[in-house]
Amino acid sequence: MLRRVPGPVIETHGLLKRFGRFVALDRLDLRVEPGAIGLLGPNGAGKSTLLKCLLQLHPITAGTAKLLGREVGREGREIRKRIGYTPEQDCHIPGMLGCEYVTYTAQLCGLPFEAARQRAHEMLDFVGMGQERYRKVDTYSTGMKQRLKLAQAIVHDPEVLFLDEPTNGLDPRGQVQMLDLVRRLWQEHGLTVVLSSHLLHDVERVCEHIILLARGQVLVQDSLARLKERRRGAADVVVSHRQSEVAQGFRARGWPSEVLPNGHVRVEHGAPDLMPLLDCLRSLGVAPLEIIPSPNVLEEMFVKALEGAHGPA
Amino acid sequence: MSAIVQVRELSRWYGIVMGLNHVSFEIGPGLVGLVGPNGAGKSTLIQIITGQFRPSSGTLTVFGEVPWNNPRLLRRIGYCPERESLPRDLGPVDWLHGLGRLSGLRATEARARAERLLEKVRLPREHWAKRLSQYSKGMRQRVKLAQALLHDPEFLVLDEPMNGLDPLGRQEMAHVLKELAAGGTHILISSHILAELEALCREFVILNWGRVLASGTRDTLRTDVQGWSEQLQVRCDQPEKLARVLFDAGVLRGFQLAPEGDWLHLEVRDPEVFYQRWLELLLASGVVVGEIRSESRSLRQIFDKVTA
Amino acid sequence: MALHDIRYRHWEGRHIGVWQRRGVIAFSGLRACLQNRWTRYLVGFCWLTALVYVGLLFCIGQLLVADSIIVEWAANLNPQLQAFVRALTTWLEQHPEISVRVAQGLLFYHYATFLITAALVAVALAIPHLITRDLGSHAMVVYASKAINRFDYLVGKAGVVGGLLTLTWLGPVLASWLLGNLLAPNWNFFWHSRVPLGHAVLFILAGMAFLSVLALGVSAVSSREKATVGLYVALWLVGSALEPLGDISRPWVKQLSIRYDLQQLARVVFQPEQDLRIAQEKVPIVGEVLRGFGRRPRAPWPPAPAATTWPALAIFALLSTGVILTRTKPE
Amino acid sequence: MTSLAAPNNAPAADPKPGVPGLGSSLAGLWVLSWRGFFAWRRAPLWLAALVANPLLAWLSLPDGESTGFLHWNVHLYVGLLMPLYCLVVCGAMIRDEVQDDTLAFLVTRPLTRARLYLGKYVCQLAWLQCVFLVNGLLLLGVGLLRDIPEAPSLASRVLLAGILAALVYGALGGVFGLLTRRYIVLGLVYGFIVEVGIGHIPTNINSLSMLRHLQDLLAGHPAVQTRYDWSADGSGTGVLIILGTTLTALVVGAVLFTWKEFHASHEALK
Repeated sequence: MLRRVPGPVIETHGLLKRFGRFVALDRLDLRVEPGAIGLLGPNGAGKSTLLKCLLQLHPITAGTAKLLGREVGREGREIRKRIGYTPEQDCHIPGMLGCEYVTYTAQLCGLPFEAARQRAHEMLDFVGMGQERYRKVDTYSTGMKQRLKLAQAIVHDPEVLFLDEPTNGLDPRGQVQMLDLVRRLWQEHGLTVVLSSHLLHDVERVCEHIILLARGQVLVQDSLARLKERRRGAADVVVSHRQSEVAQGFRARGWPSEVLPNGHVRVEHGAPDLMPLLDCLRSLGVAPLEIIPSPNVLEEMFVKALEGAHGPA
Repeated sequence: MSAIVQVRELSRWYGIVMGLNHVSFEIGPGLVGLVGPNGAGKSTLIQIITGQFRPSSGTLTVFGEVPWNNPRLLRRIGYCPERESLPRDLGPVDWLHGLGRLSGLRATEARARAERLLEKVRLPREHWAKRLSQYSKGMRQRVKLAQALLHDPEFLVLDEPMNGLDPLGRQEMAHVLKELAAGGTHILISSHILAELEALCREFVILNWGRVLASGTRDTLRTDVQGWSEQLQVRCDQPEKLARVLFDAGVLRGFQLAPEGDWLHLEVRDPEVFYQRWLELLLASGVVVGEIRSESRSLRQIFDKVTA
Repeated sequence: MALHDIRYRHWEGRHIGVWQRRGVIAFSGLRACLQNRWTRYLVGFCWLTALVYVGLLFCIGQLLVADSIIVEWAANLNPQLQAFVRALTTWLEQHPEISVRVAQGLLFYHYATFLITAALVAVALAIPHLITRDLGSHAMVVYASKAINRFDYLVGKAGVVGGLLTLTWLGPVLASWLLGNLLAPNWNFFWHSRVPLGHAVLFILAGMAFLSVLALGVSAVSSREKATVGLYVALWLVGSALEPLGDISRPWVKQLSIRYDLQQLARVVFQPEQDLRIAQEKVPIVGEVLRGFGRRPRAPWPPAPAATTWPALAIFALLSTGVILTRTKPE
Repeated sequence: MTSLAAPNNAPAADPKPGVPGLGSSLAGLWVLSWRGFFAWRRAPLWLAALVANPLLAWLSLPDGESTGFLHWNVHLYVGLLMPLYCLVVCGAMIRDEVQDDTLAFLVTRPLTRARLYLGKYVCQLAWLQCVFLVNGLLLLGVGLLRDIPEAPSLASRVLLAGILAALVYGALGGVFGLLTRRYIVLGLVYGFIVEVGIGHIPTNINSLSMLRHLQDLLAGHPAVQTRYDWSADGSGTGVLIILGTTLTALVVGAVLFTWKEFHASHEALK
């Protein structure tokens, strides 16, 4: 069932978007191959604007953008037949039943009624919605609404799926389930997924490629594996007590180390594996609860990349 | 210190729908986290605490008083709602000014405080002239926090305050909250992002299906949860070998080789003994370790166990 | 857990055309409208009135045959009346074209204008389901991310009003024409009534187009049902309050009332005064009767103010179009 | 408990605010409301409220035509536009906050719900009075421009009617707004049954119709009296009845608001 699209999914050249005097996207050049892509950036970096420009929800001020090899703005209906989108906010049509709503959106994408009905139920099964599908969407909880949004985005079998904060408002279990669904869409079924999120943990779980936007520009575009590679030789050590003592011990060995606000001890030991670190811990007489190598790659990248771009922070 | 919020046999129904069902517990001072799945009754609880709803039966008191229609008490409570709707036609300074007057500040004082708070929540000055309707999610959260702090409350109730903030914003927000807590303000936070709550709070209340399933600090929670055991995941080059060494040493209750390759799941017999010996055994075995994870201590694991 | 066993499937198939997608929007909106109890009552009421008019058409038809039940019934009442009716019938029989055309023309004029109120109520009930709710619930974004564009969306939504007005306005009129002429004594009634039918259809279609644009415009004003329905009701109320004022002050004030405009449109299309004139000239008895009945000098009516009706309708339509275009712009 | 009364290191320079006084709460509500009335977003609405009525009157009334002018004032302005506008403005005062989901910011402030409700009412009332004052003065101007001899003498009565109408219909609209989110429908039904129906039929209870008392007030003017053949007697009691009704409606509204909970999520979209 794996079907992968050849060629770049998104291609932009000098994509510019202005709202009045505010420049939301500043001459963006982007080339994205199929995959699971994480779109990161601080508030107001232009993530949502980029998605909306690609979907033609906003007109583009200047430059070109291509989706699946077709020019955005010319072949609207054709492009949108092949993409799915879950907006950030609630977007159901009040008064409709869950399954009715998904069927309706499928028909809007051009599926004939019989196929729409069938696929609507299949997708509701896929996102894990049970008998609730026969209830009115107004009565849904946040979790069900998020599932419904995903179902309506994939019901017409798109090739590219844009997800804007899909785990927002979900409880911990719901977050895991939602991310699992999204991950499977790419890994098992070949749908290119573009995930925009604030939760770096989410992105790390699902995505293989990272695009970091700030002030309307691309700061970083790389694969997650390569980003992790860069941070090899650093680790977070979790101990139940004596944190500062441990950090002291690391520093005595010549490794830069500090105690983080969350109680973890950050250390840069520089070795390819953890053995020197464990050795040091033994000599200190402390048993680690956890050792997380190349920790918070994304968070660090995020903070570092933005130090210049982000204002007073 | 005694409890801030005392709940006795509290129930809240919306017609036939259940919000909270016959719960009794206390919320202590300091930073307290409120967790639970969607629809667990967190919002109901918060809305009763802040005087927006009344209990159907039972009592809930804050500082010993009932919140509904009680200005004397509401003066001491600050509230930041979950939903991000704000008035559409106002700028942040005017809004905070107006709310400040409603909180009993004098005109000049209200304006000065509004500006000071906007700086405190790090809302960049260039956005002050904008109307609230043009604000992004992150900016909205900051303004909402500012309005909760207007009257310098002793007890702060925050419903999902981190929602929609970027990682930097989250750090800043956490910093502000810790500072407030250090200054003696009691804070109740509800959130879905357990890892963040864990880093922030000392005590937790776990709700599900309108009942309080557990409350206490992470350590007391862990001992309270039935069937909890210390578990470890180790990524290494020879998981079988490591498993054999540890099992032979008699420190394990069980282990499991993960299907995806180099991960080894360990279930510990007695944590105390295990942690005393485990580094020795590991280093002696000659297995090269890449990563050690122990999710069983995290709030998330406790949460999963409790709400399962 | 069960959900992990369910697999995603790709879909290969032919997509439906763009008109079908527009149809889907219209159909779904119409169904949403009809979920409202009051809308269903209104539709029911309109079709009941159609029965009344079928009855009237039947009576008129019976007047045109010599040995009809009406003549007999008149005989039972009063011999003099019978003589009168018989004379009338004989005359009408000789000029079926004029009599059928005039009678049905007046009848359909009356019926079509009578249903204007029903149509206006129907629009009020439909307004929340058009653009208002989509603006309020952000469903606009979903529409915009599907394989349709703004024009398709608007056509679909106009179809909702069109469908509802067909059920409350065009449908009953057409049905009464069909049934009434089936019950007529002669098949050539169908042919003779072609002009009134044409007028009725022309007027109602024009009215429907106008109301569709107006409804879409009002519905796009705000994202709150309360505001849009309120605006519509206010337009209606203030308009009807201004109507009597037009007699005292300047006549164009009347034109601010939508109902009045539609009535004038009907006058322009049907030209009922012409029908009446024909009746008076060609059928002496009818002229007498009319003069006898009409203590109010109804005929000749003042000419319909076409010169102000068209601009009034055009201004309303233009305003609505402006609102629609600005409010449904992507963001 | 006492140890919790004050955080131990509250900055000394910053005294704790107490429960707000009446003036402070009114001022706060006014700061929060007035920009809403004049928002650019709503420019069409408030422009229409301020000038549409006189403008239309000016355009449509021929010179020296006092019948039309009287009709406009008595039936259209006082009889329809005034009550309708009061209903819309005051019905929205709580309901809009509920629907925008911003009520929580207000009810969690340290003031009683009754005071909050009455304060909101006073703010809306101030706006209504502005609108009616402007409308009344502009209508007077229209009358003068169009050479209507009765215009100056009628203006004072129309202005007074505006003040009273804002009081009573505002209070009623507030109650309707608390009762249901379809308060406009409720208001129209009330209008047709009580104001138009009972008011125009000679029954025992036709003093329930506020419109009747307002038009009684206008009928004190001789031109109106001769034109419409209304009796002007008892306009003093009419004013008293209007004030009494206002007071009753305000008490009902305040009690209702103190007692009622609002669930924003249920009607955020409606």
